[in-house]
Order: sequence, then C-alpha cells, then structure tokens
Amino acid sequence: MSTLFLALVITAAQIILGLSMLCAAYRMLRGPRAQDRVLGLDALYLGAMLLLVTYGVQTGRTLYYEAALAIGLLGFAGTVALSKFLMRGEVIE
Amino acid sequence: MRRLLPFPLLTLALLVMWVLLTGFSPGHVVLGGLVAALVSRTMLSLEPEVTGFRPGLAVLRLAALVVADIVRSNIAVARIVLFRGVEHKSGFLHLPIELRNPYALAILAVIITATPGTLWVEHDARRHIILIHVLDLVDEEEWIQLIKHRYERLLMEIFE
Amino acid sequence: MHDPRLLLAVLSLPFLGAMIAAALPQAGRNWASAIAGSIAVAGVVLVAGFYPAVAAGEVIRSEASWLPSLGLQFTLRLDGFTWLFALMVLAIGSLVILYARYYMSPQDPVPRFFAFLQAFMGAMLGIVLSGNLIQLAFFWELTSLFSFLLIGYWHHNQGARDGARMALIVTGFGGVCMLIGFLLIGRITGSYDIDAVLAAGPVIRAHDAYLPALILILLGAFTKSAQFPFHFWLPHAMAAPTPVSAYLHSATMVKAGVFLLILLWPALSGTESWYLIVTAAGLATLLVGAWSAIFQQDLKGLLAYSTISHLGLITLLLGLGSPLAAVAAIFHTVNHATFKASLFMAAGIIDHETGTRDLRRLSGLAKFMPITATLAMVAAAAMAGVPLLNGFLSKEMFLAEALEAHSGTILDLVLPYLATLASGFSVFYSIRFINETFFGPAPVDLPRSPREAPRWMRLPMEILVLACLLVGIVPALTIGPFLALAVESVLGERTPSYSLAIWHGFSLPMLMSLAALVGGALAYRRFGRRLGTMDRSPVIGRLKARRTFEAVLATIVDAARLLHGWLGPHRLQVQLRLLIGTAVLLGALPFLFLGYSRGPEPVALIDPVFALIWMIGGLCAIGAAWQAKFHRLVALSLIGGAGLATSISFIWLSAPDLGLTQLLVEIVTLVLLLLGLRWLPLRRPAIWPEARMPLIVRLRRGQDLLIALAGGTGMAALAYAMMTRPTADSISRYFVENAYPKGGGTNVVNVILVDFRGFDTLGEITVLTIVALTVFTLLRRFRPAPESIELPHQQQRQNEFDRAEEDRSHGDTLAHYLFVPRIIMQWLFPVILTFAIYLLMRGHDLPGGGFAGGVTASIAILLLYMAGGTRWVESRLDILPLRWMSFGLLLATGTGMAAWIAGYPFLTSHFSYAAIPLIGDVPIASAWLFDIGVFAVVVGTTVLTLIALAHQSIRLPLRRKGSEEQASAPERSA
Amino acid sequence: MEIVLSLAIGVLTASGLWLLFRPRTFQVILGLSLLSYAVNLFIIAAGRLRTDAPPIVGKGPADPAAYADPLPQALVLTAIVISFATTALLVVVLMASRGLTGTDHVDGEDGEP
Amino acid sequence: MIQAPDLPVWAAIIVGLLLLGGAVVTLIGTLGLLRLKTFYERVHAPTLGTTLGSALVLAASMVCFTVLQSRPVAHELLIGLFVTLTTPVTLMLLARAAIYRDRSEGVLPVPPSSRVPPRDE
Amino acid sequence: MTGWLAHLIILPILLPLVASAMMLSLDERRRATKRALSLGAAALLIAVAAVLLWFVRESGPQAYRLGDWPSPFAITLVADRLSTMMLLLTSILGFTSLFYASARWDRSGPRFHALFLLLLMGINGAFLTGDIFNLFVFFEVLLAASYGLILHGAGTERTSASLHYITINIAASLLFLTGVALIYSVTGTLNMADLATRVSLTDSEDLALLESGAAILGVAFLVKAGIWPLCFWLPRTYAAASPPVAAVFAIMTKVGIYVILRLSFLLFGKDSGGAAGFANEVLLFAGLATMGFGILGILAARQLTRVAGHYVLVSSGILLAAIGIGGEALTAALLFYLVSSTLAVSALYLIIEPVERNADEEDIIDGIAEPVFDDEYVGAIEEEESEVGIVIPGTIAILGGGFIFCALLLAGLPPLSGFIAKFALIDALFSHVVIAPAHWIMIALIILSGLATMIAMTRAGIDRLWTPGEESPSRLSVIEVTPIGLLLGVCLLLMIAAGPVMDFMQATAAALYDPGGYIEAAGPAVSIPPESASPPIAGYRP
Ligand code: NA
Ligand code: NA
Repeated sequence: MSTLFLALVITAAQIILGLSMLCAAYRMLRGPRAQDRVLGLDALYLGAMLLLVTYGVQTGRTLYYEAALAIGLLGFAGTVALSKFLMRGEVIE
Repeated sequence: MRRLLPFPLLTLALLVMWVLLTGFSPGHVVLGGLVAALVSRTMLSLEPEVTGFRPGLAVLRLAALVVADIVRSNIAVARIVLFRGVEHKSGFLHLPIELRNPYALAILAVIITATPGTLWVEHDARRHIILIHVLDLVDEEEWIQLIKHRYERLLMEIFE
Repeated sequence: MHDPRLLLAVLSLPFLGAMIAAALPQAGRNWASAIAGSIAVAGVVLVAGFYPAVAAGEVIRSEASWLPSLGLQFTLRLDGFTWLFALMVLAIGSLVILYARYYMSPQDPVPRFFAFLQAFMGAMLGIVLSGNLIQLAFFWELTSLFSFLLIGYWHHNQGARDGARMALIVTGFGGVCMLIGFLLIGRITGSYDIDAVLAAGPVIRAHDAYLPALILILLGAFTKSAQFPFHFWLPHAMAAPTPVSAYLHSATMVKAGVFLLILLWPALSGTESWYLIVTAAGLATLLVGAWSAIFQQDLKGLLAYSTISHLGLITLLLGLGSPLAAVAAIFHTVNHATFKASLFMAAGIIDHETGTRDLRRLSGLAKFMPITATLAMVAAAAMAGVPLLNGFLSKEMFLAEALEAHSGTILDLVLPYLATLASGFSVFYSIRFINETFFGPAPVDLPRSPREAPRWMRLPMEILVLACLLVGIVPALTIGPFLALAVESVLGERTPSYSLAIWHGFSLPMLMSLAALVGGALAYRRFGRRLGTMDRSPVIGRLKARRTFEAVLATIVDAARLLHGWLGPHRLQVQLRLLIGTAVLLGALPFLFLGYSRGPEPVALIDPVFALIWMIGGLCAIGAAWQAKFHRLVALSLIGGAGLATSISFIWLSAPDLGLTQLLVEIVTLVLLLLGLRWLPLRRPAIWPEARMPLIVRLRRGQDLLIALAGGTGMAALAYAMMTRPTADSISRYFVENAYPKGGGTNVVNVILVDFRGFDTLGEITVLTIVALTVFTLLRRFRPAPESIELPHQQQRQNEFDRAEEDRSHGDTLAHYLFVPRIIMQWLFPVILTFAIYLLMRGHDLPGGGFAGGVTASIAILLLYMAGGTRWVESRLDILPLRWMSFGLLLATGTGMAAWIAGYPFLTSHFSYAAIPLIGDVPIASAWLFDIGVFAVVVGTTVLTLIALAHQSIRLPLRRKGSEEQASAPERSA
Repeated sequence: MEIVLSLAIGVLTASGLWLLFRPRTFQVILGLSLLSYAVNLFIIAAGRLRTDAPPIVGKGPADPAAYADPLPQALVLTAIVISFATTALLVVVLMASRGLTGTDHVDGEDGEP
Repeated sequence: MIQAPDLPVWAAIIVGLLLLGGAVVTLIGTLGLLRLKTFYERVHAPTLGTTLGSALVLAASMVCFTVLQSRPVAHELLIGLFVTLTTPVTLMLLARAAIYRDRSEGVLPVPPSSRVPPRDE
Repeated sequence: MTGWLAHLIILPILLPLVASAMMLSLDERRRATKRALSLGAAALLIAVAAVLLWFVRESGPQAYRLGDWPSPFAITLVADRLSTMMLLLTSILGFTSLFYASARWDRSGPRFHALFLLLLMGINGAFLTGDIFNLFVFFEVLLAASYGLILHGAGTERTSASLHYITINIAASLLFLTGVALIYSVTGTLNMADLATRVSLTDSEDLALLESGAAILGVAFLVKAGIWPLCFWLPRTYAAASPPVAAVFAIMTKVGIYVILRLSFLLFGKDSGGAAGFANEVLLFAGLATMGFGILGILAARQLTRVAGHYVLVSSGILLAAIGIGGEALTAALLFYLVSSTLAVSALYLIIEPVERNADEEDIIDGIAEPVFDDEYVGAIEEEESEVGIVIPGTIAILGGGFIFCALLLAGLPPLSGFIAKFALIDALFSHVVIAPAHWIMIALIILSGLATMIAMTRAGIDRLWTPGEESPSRLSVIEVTPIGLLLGVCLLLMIAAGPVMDFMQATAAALYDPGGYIEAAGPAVSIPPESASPPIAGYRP
C-alpha cells in the first residue's frame, strides 16, 4: 500500500519536475536574449538534479547521489562560463 | 599545528564532508582526515585573505533568520508567479553598505541572492554601494532597512 | 668449356662493370672505357666459348631458385639463335665502347655514360639469355629504363629529355602489354619456361586466349622495334650521343623486338592473325620508314628512318610465316646490325669532326676524310643492297620471299611491287647520304674544319665494314655455319634448305634488285636536288606522330584533370554527405535482402518521466540544429540541454557511472567550446534573404535534410530492432560474476575499466595525452584572425569606461564583477578537490573512478582560472600538466608491467589486504593504482588543454604590441 | 521505453547529421557532439534496456540476470572520453584554421553560406 | 514503473508530501520563467527551486534513506549547501552580464542616477 | 611461447608508450636525448617484430591474454603471420621515417618524437589486437597521433587539410562504434576469434542486424583504407603532412586494409553465404573505382606529393579489389603487393622533399612540351647547345637514382619488388578458372596505373632533376639519404628473395583462409563454469 502510494507520488513529483524542466527548456528555446537562455539552462540543471534525487528515493539506492551532488557542486561552472562570456567576451582572461 | 593545518576550520569541514559522503567508519575518518589535511593545504598557495571569522551565536541567529526569510520569500514570489493579479513593481536598488570584510560581503551577497525576490547584482568596492534587483519593490526604504538591519549588523558581528 | 654457370658470369659482368663505372671519378674516362671494353670482350670470349656445345645442338640452361611458388626459376638459356644474338650484342658492344672512348668529350662525365651503357648491355643480354618469359619481361623493362637514361644522357637538351621520355613511355607501355601477353601464355601452357612454351606451339595457337596474347606480345615487340605506328619514338631517340644510337639502333634495343618475334616465331606464327598483323605492320613500317628517310636533312635522322624501314623489312619477313622468310629475317638482322652500326659511327665521326650533321651544309668531305668516306660508302652500299655486300644477300632472300604467295589475299599480289619500291627508296637515300656528304664542292662555313677521324675511332667502323664485305663475298665461309646454327635452333625440323650463294643465276628477285638499284639511282638524279628545300616528307610527314603523341598525352592529362575534378570533390560537406550516405545505404542493404522486423521481446512500459526528458532533449537537439548558425551561444546551451537529457537517460538506464561522467564531461566541454568561440568571427546574417535563396542551395539543404532524416530513422530502427531482441549470451556474464571474487570490486563497470579491460583504458588515456600534446603544439603557433586579435568589444568598452571615470581604474569592472564569485569559487576549490579524490577512491566499488575524479579536479582548477584569471592562478599554483601526464602514464603502465615480475601477463591485477590497526583489513588492489594513473593523466591533459586555450588571451597583449613572444606558460611550467 | 529511446537516438542523430553537413566549423562540432550522444545511447541500447538494475554487485554471488549489462557501459565510458578528447582537438584546429584562413568555413574559403 | 522502496506508512506519507511539495515549488519557480515579463524578473524565479524546492526534496531523500538504512543519513545536506552557495554565483554573474548587454545596446534597466554600471554609447 | 618471450607480443605497444611517457617529463630542449630514446625504441621495435615474425612462422599464432583473464573475456593480443608481418613493416617505416625526421623535421614543433612513437603504438596495437573494441581504441590512438603529426609544423594548408581529416575521421569513428554496438548486441562478444565462432551460429532473424553492423563497421574501415568515394581527404592530407610524417602514414591506409582482411576472413569466411558474397562485390567494384580515381589523380596531379597520395589510393584500390575477388593465390599476391607498395610510397614521400627543394615552387610543367620539332627529326641541327653532358652534382645523382628507383617501384618495373608484385597479382588473376570481366578490368587498371605513374613520374623527374636550373643544388644530408636507401634496399631484397617472401605470403594467405589456428590461439578456451562467489583472494589470480 505504502509502496504503491509512494510510487505514485514519486512519479507525480517526477512528472512535475519534468514539467518544470520543460519550462526551463522553453526559456532556452525562446530566449529572447542570451541571458534568458542561460537562465533556462541553469534551471534545467536544477530540475535535473532534483529529478536525480527523486530517482534515488524511488529506487531506494544511493548510487545516484553522486550525480546529483556533481550537478549541485559543479553544474554552475557551465553557466558561470556562459555568463562570463556574455559579460567579457572571454571565459578565462 | 598552524604549520601543519593552516586552515583548521576548512580541514574540519572537509573531514565532515568526507564522512558525510562515505558514511561513518574509523577507516574513513582516518582517511578523510588525511585527505582533508592534504587538500586544505592547497589553499595555502591560493593565499586567501584572512577571514576574520568569529564563530558564535550570531551565526546561528543569522542562519535561522535566513531560513525564515527564504521560506517567506518563497511564498511571496510564488504568489507573484502564480497569480497575475498580484501587484508587483520590480526594480533596482542602490544600497550603501558599511561592511568591508570581503567574506561578509560575499555571504551577504549569497543570502540576498539565494532569497527569492532579491538579487545581488553588483558591488562597487570603491564607493561601497551595492546594486540589488528586487522583484517586488514596493518601498525602497523598507528593503534598505531590512537588509541593513537584519543581515548587515549580524554579519558585522560575525566578521568584524 | 661450357659450364652453364658461366652464363651467369656473362650476364652479371656488365652490371658489375656498370657499378664500377658509376663509382669512378668524373675524370676517369680511360678507366671507365677500358673496364667497359674489357668486360665486353670478356663477354665475347665467354660466349664464344659456348660454341662447341651450342654447335652440338645443345640447349645450355642454368637455373636458380627465384619464385618457385609462382612457377618462376631464374633461368639462363643459350641455344644457337640466342648464341648468335648474344655474340652480336657483345661484339658490337665492344666496338661501340671503343668508339665512344674517342667520341665522348673529355669534359663529359663519361663514367656515368659507361655505367649506363654497360647496364644496358647487361639488360639486353638478359633478354637474350632469359630462360623464362617473366624474366625476359623483367630485362625487357630494364632495357627501356637504361635506354631512357642513355637517350637522356645530355639531359640539358630539351630534345634529349623529350626523346628519352617518349621512348620510355612507348616502350614501357609495350613492355607491360607484353608481360600480360606472357601471363596469358603462361596460363595457356602452364609454364613460363621458354622451352616449354616453344614446345607448346600448337596448344597455344589453338587456345581461345591466343589472339589476345598474340596482340599483347606483338604490342611489346612492335613498340620496341619501332614498328608503324609506334615508330615515332625512334627518330627522337637520336638526341642520344651517337655511340648510343649506333648501339641501340643497330644491334640491341630495337632488335629486342625482332629478337622476341624470332624467339617466339615457332610458337606463335603460322596463323592467319599472325600473318595479317605482323606482315601488315612490317610492310607499313618498311614503306613509311624508307619514304621518310629520303627526306631527312639530318644524317642521323636519315639513318633512324632507314632503321625503321629495315626493322619493318625483318618484321614483314617474320610475318610471312614461311621458314625461308624466317631464315632471311635472322640473316638480315645480323647484316643490318653490322652496316647500320658502322653508318651511325660514320655519322658520328662527321658530326664530331665538322660540328654538324645537316646534309644541306655538308659537302665534299671525301677530300678531308677519305678513309671514313670509303668506309661509309661501303656500308651505305650494303644498306642499299648492292651485290657483294651482306645487305644484298638478305635483301635477295627478302625479295624472293615477297614473290611467294602466302595467304591468297591481295597482299600476295602487291607485295612484290611494294618490296621493290621499298628497295628503291633504300637505294635512293643511301645515295643521298653518300653524295651529299662526301661529294660535291668543298663545304663552307662549317662549325669546325673537317679532318680525318683518329685512328682508334675509325677502327670499329673498319672492322664492321670488313664484316660486311666478307659476309657479302664469302657468306658460306663466314656467317654460314653460325646462321645455320641459329636457324636450326629456331626452326628445328622445319629448317628449309637455303643457299647463301651470291649468284643464283638470273631470277626474278635478281631482276627486282636491279630494278630497285637503277630506279633508286635514277630517281635520285631526277629529284635529289630538290630535297634540300623540303622541310618534311610529303604525305607521311603530315602524320606528325610526335605532335600527336604529345597531344594525346596532354589530352589524357586534361581529361584526367577534368574527370578527377568531377569525381573527387574536395569540399568537406560533400565528403561528409558521401560518408554518411554510404553508411546509411550499406547499413540498410541487409534489411532489403533479409527484411526488417522487430524482435520478439515485449517492450517495457513507457516511463512518462523518461518520455518527458526526451521531449526536452529532442527539442534541445532540434533547437541546436536550428540555431547553431547565427546563435552559437544559444546552440551551445541547447546542446548542453541535450547532453543533460543523455546523462539522465544513462542514470535511468542503470548506468550511474555514465551519467556522472557524462555530466562532468558536459561541463568541461561547454567551457572548452566557449574558449574556442572567442576566436570565431561574428556571424553575418544570411547572404540571401530566405525568399531569394538560390535553388541550388535549397536543393542542397533538402538533400542534407533527407540524409539526416534517413540517418536518424535508420539509427532509430536499428536501436529498436536491437532492443526488442533477446539478449545474446554475452561475455559480460563473466564480468558480473567475477567482478568481486576476482576483481575485488563491486562496481562491475569500474572493474571492467581498470581490470578486465584495463587495456582499453590505457589506450584511452593515451589518446587524451596525445590530444593534449597536439593542442599544446598547435596553440604554440596559434595565430588569431586579425579581427579577433583585439580584445572582445565588451572588454574594450568596459576598460574605456574604467579609464574615463575618475574614481575607477583599469580592471575595476572586472574586479567588481567577480568580487563575490571569486571568493566563493576560491573556497570551493578544496571542496571540489576532496570530491574528486572521493570519486577516485570509491570508483572500484561504486560509481566514480579515475576519470570522473580527474575531470572533477580539472573543473576545480578551471573554476579558479575563470574566477581569478590566468595570471592570478599561475602566480599561485604551480600546475605541471606534462608531469601529471607523464606520471600518470608511467604509473598505469608500470602497474601493468609489475605483473611481469610474478610472471603474469601485462595488467594482471594484484590484490591484497593491508592490516591496519584500529581500522582492520583494508583491501588494496593494483587496479586502484592504475586508476590513480588514469586520474593523473586526465587532470594533466584536461588542464593542459584548457590552459593552453586560455593562454591565448594573455598572449594577445604581447602580440598587439607587435612582440613575437612565442613561449607560453604551460611549456615553461612543464 | 524502447520506442522512446529509439526516437531519442533518431532525433539526436538526425539533428547531429544536419549540423554535420553545415558549412561552419562550429556547427560541425556541435553536430559531432549530438552524434556522439546518439551513438553512446545506441551502445547502451545494445546491452538492452534495464531500469533500476545498475551493475553494482554485492559481495555475495552475483546473478548476471539481475544487473544491466555492464560491458556497454564500460565501452561508452571509453567512448565518452575519446570523443571529449577529439572535440577538444577539433575546437583548437577550428581556431587555428580560422586564424590562418580568416574564415570559419570548413573549407577555409568563404563560398556558400 | 519502478518499484518504490518499502517504507512505513508514516514515512511514506512524509516522504511523498515532501517530494510533491518540493517538486511543486520548483515548478512554480520555473513557471516564473514563463510568466514573468522581463529578464530581471525572471532571474528570481529559479531561486524557488534552489531554496525551498531543493530543501523539501532533499529532506524527503533524507527521511527515506534514514528510514531505509535505520541510521541518520544526511549527505543530502551537502547538495543543499552547494546549491545554496553556487546558484547565487551564477545568478549574480548572469544578471550583471545582462545589465551590461542591455546598457551597451542602449536599453537602460538601471536608473541613470547611478554611476555604477558602465555607460556605453 | 613461454617465459619472458611470451611478453614480447605486447612490447610493440608498450615500448613506444613507455618511451614517449618518459619523454613527456623531459624538457623540450633535451632534443638529443629524445632523439636517442625514440630512435632506440624504433630500432628495438624492428628487432621485436622480427623475432615475433620468426617465432610465429615457426610455431603458429600466439595469443596474449591481458590481465590473465580467460579468453574470450580478456582483451587478447594475437601475433600471427599477418599481424607480425604488418608489425615488421610498420617498424621499418617507423624507423626510417624517424631517422629522416631527425635531419630537421623534429624541430619544427614540440613533442614530435612522443607523438611519433604514440602513432607507432597505435598502429601496432591495431595490428595486434584480437578484440574489436580494443581495435577502436587503438584506431583512436593512431588517429589522434596522426592528427598531431599532420598539424606538426602548422601552416595554413596543414591546418585546413587536417580540419577535413579530423572531421571525417571522427565521423568514421562514430560509425565504428555503431557497428561494434550492433555486432555486440547480436553476438554478445567482442573477441574477434569468439565472434568468428558465434557469427556462424547467428539466427537468421538476427542476421540482418549483424550484417548491418558489419557494413557500418566496414564503412569506417573503408574510410581509413581510402576507398572511392570516401577518399578525397587522403591525398590532400598526406600532401600537407611533413615528409617523414607522410612517409609513415603510408602504413595508415593499410591498417584499414588489414582490418578488412582480418575481419572479412574471420567473420565472413568461406562458410558464410550471401552477405559475404555481396560484401565482396562491393569491395571489388569500389576497389576498381578507387583504382580508376587514383589513376586519374596521378595523371592530374600537379605536385609530386599528390602523385604519391593518389598512388596510395591506387594501391588501396588494388588491395580492396583483390580482397573482393579472393582466392588464396591472389591473397598472397596482394600481401606481397601491400608490403612492396607501402615501402615504395614511404620512400617516395621521403625523397620528394629533397627533390623539390631545388625546384621553384611551381607546379610540374604540364605534359605537353613546346613542339620544338615535329614528327620529322630536325632538332639536333637547330640545337645550339653543346653536346657535352653536364656534370651531375652528387646530390642530383643520388636523388635521381633514388627517384628513379621509387618511380620503378611504383610503376611496377624491374629491378625492384614492384615488378614481382604486379606479376604476382596478374598471375593470380589469370589463375582463376574463369576470368571474369571484372578481372580484366582490374588487370587493365593495374597496367594503366603503372603507365600513369610512369608518365607522371618521368614528367616530374625530368622537370625537377634534369632540367638545368640556375641554382646550385643544395646540400643533402646523410641523415636524409640513409633512410631512403634503407627502404629501397628492403625493396631490392624483396625482389631478390622473392621466393621465400612469396612462400611466407602464401602461408599467410592460407592461414587467413583457414583461421582455425587463429581461433584456437585467441578464441574461447573451454567453457568457463560460473565461479562460486567468494571473497576476493589476495595475490595474483591463480
Ligand atoms: Na534571489
Ligand atoms: Na579612470
């Protein structure tokens, strides 16, 4: 019973997170400005990270944790680089 | 000890991180200690400025305050997003700031930005003015007071 | 004295001599000629020594193993005919060498000349002595090669270069055809051995492949012996020094073709095709050569065409197919060699002494060089077929054979007339040669004042002319036995009875001879004067074979260029379309034959989240494809989105290691591409507004879309077919079962990577190393495009602003911009490093590993670079990427090699427990050391690559100042 | 699931190929990136789809049927690394080519857009 | 569908609600990406997910694994910490870059009285 | 092979790897040390390859299971006649090219020696490996190194050419992976010998998938082999590379050929039916087309390097068409041709640079000369030039000699091995019971290629070496002459020792046709019973 409930709820949460990623993707695709798209990418990464955490809960495995942690700790590097490129035209000066 | 562990707090934090990652076992504490000690030494070559960090009750108060503010702001922003009817006027805000410690400023920046509805945009290190974007800028003065009273004072307590 | 092994000596001596000559100093004229001469004479002696054996009817063979598996022995073979031919090659060779000693100028680098000449002689002997067809072809091509070098000996002359090349191409072409013909013969007879082939004549002639083989072999023979229409190379070969002409065009090169025809005459002749082809070619050559010879103004040119004509005569005789004609052919071959060699020598002497060979300028030389004149007159008379000279005898036989009916075609009827006509031409040009050179008024305005040639230079000519006389007068006593021997060995049982008498009574041939002599003389009297004004021969001169040859070559080259351009597009896009198109086509073909079906396995229920993820991923991919042209940054982020979807898929599909690694690589790749993007030009808007896009572009895009869709559909279909099939009994079963018990790790993927298939990983880190080195190498010389040398416009503006404001200084904008991020990123550095080490250490049991750890550590460093800038980081951290790479590679390899000590193969892992107090047994696997090596290489390579890229920016200010400072910091720190 | 993954591979491939055929070097690089995603997923698909069966075995006897095929995963890891390396190289060659020829056209000459 | 872990009912309910809550908060945040009008408004949106959304989801995970492994599991805290530290960095850099871009194109999102950002053109 | 000798098989891979890894930590200025190290390694490679060849000839195929895992689970290296022959060829080319490079080419950019040795490692690995994915890895190693080497010395043409080269090869690598995935999905194995046994057991249901995989894989190899229409990058890339690099690249197309040979016989040997036949037809016709295209290219070439590049295509075409036709005799002949043509092209690339060094930057003068004199020979009279030969300076003499030898080798003329190779090929084509039209076409193309080469080479040679120029020829260093001489010497040796060499090739061809020995050495040992799980045992696995 509780597993079924949990399974449904987790799936629902995942779908919600997926939808939020879809919103982010929409911003990436539509822009209008580059900063909007980068913002979308950042949000996409966030959604992905949370999705991985829910997947860990769903499977009861801690194996996916590192991937989520990697996004949390390192995912910003990409967006930092993009932002810096927008601001300075150069990533490393 | 200073020579061996130039950044004891960092080392400790890394050790905690290691144990959190690996789970607690004597072997991992030893290994984590070794790794943390070694890795934290790399900070030596990066020559960070002295933090001036003084752990104390203020830290906890600040944390509690931030958590509360964040939850509140979450709700506020969610309302703005969900309900078109909610009036909001977003805008930029210049804020003179007395904090000088870079770490304090950094933490302030993180707090302001992490809180939904406010965003630290820039800090002018010469004029000591920060630029903030606020999603719901009803009363400029209120925001200025909020930040200066709630956060800046606590941060000054912790760092200066 | 007929040890067969001596044949090898005969063959190899000239080559030995060539090598010695080549090694002589340039001034070694006497040495070179002396050695060459003695070798040739030694050859004569050696060959002569075989006479008793050969005369006894023996075929001397000497065999050595060469290519037994393909039916090839290195065989030398000597019978009566080849004996005669070899002797002729060597004897005339000796005389030519003696002549050349005096002919060649002391300033000439003659050792080279004698080297080529002897090598050529060796090659010619090789043809004559070869005991199998392939070997014959081998030496055949060698004669082409050395004749090329000899003709081109004076290569500073354009004529020599062109003549040499033409001769090589024409005869080389023929040689290759001949080789194929031989291979066909080999297929028919089952052997390449000449004796076997000769014995298999009837089989060959009856075989289906006879005609192609015949044509191919004849192509070889005809090109070599300058038969019409391949005759044109020969006159141009006259650019060679005269001794070369005297040798190549009398006894050797051109005679190789004749030799081949005679050699294979018993096996190939006697069919209608043989008769028609060979006779027609011979007849045409005979007439064309003789006619053209009349109109030459150059002494050597006249002799060249006369040579062509006489070769045609011999070919014609061989074509007739009757034994008697063959006898005449063999006889005339020898005769022609003697008189033509002496005539070339005469021409050479005249040229040598007067400085010209122009018949119009020469005149009355008989007064100045009486001996030469006399000798030349005798030789020319032999050429014209005057009685009491050797040429007369063989020409009589020719005329007699021309009268015989052979085929019942029109040829039988016209042959006698045409033969007489050709003989008449021959008389004509012989008279012209003598008359215009030696008689008439004294010459005026010659480059040199004429005088008699040196004694030793005349000697070879004297010997040859003496031979002409002796053979002409007492044939039976001189040439008789040898000719008989040769004829016997060629014709065997078919040897006819013939007589070498001078006088056979009044016969029709005699009459024809007379008619030719008289007619030729009368014609010269009538037309001789007018020849000096003609610059080419009537009718034939219009054929312009040489120009045709050049034009054909040029056309071939032009056509090749055109076709090559069509068939070989150089554009990358076209090549990629072809590549993918081919792959799609070939990948789809099996399904066309065998049908496409999904497998029997049921599919899993669609996970809505997974579907959602791929809705996003697909949108991102399509969006990236759409945007990549004008919005590169956008496309880059969209690619990031697709990559993220891929990472999540990996995790969803039970591959946490992959998901993690893909995520990390994604981040580094993004930064990498951004680093590169800085150097790209701003994208201009489309050249054509959408509406006015040319049709060709639309079509091309449509085609691209089609291939892309086909590729996508194909991959999807393949994937679906694959996934719906039951699993194969995979080798990974073993990996799963043994990862822990034998590999000591619970993360099977990692155990595969560092242990089961650690060798792949070793290769993979090698690739990383190579790429990093390459990037580094390339960037040291990097030259940005002019417009990207300037700072990015953002920085220019910001710097300008900083300068303009009173209370700001240069760099403030950047400093303020990064103020907070720098602090955070700096303190994250140790945190990320710890995470990296964590990933490395847990890899064997859980997702992670050396690669993931290494990339993580690189990101830590990368963040420092982004936050602090290159100078800031490098003044603090001493990163030695090359050392990391070297250490990592050596550690990984060394770990693998350590297994050797215990006698196990490379990369056999070692596993043990270390007992540590308090903590207990800690497993220590060598695979872990290996993974550390991977970690080090990944850190080194990633950092080296990124730093090398980043360094371009700080090198710019230097460049802008015009300084050419090339050293870059990674190298210094390395 | 299979159909979703197949479609994903198909879309990635088609987009990647379209970019691969474009005339600008940067487009080509992005195309190759997309293609390598597609191929990596394809390799995973070769091991058949398994959800929630990561090949991390226990310390007891391991039943191969209970785990996703680890071999394709190992292969993809190698492939990821190699494609990362070649992408890096291509980026640098792109830069060099751009610097030397003055254009970012793949043929080093600005013809068609 | 993947079999969910076998938790006691109370834990299942807590975990479920936390997850749903986190997901919904995150979705609201990203909806902001769609609904808010300007970039400077939109830039606030993801923080919902990075703060409350993450917190709830991570809490769910913590509860779940603590119950499953019957010992306190807290490594999710690390994720929370890192996200909190790194997201601001991104947003700050991005917003500043956006301002620069807008100003250099003549759109002035900041009142001209300030002399902080560069005045271009 | 037992004892220490057993580890010899892996040395061709490890030796260059270790040497170059050691060089990485050496400073760029220590050039002499690096040279000594790399030349020493290259020389040692020849010795190792020779010993391996000798050993394999005596005792049959030898396998080396990496990590001591049982077959087919381990990555296996297999030394058999074919692979050791290719090893020997590679190490000879490697040594001569390195030797040549040390004249000056290794100075035109950093890390030349390391990259060069890693290239050798990749090539050797590709020849040795008995694992289809490991083959991919070694392909990548050799490709990556080749990218680096082409770019060595930089310059616009090099960069542009390598951009094409790299892009095409990355695309081909993706095809490679796709093919491997398909094959693995059907057979469940990566070990080539194991594949050979499993392919024959494949259900007809799965056959299409397997064949599609093999076809896609084949395209990847055909790109490497340089088959038309996937070969346009090749002449340009090779021409852009520096001479010693191009000289060692001569072996690169042969890697593709080697793999096609190896896999087609292992996977689609005599037992498999329709699909194999179809693949053979594709190979045959594509090979013929490649030959044709190569011939056109040779004729059309304006630079010698392009002649050489298109000759590479011709030789690829010949080899592929010959594989397509098949038959033991032809296979033996093609192996002989492979060796001979590779050496020839390598020598040519080495000699082109010194030959062209004297010439101006202009193209070869086109085929047609000014019609100074017509059909009728009147030239000698009008030529005012003295009839005294000019003294050829030593440089030109040596170059000319070398050049002529190269031309003869390529055109298939005596006295070097090219003649035997051509003869053996045509002889084998004629030895078929029925000579199909395709065989005739192939023979014609072989001949035409020889002629085209002769035309192009004489044109170039006369132009570069015989046409008097104002400048005095520059110096030619011994370091440049020696390797060329070595290569030509090997070709001469091939001619003289044609008998034993051809015997070896025939035995090699026979082994390809009956891969039992290979499969026995490298394939699955006995069925492995599932291990009972137990905690890891310390120490090396028993
Ligand atoms: Na905020
Ligand atoms: Na200022």
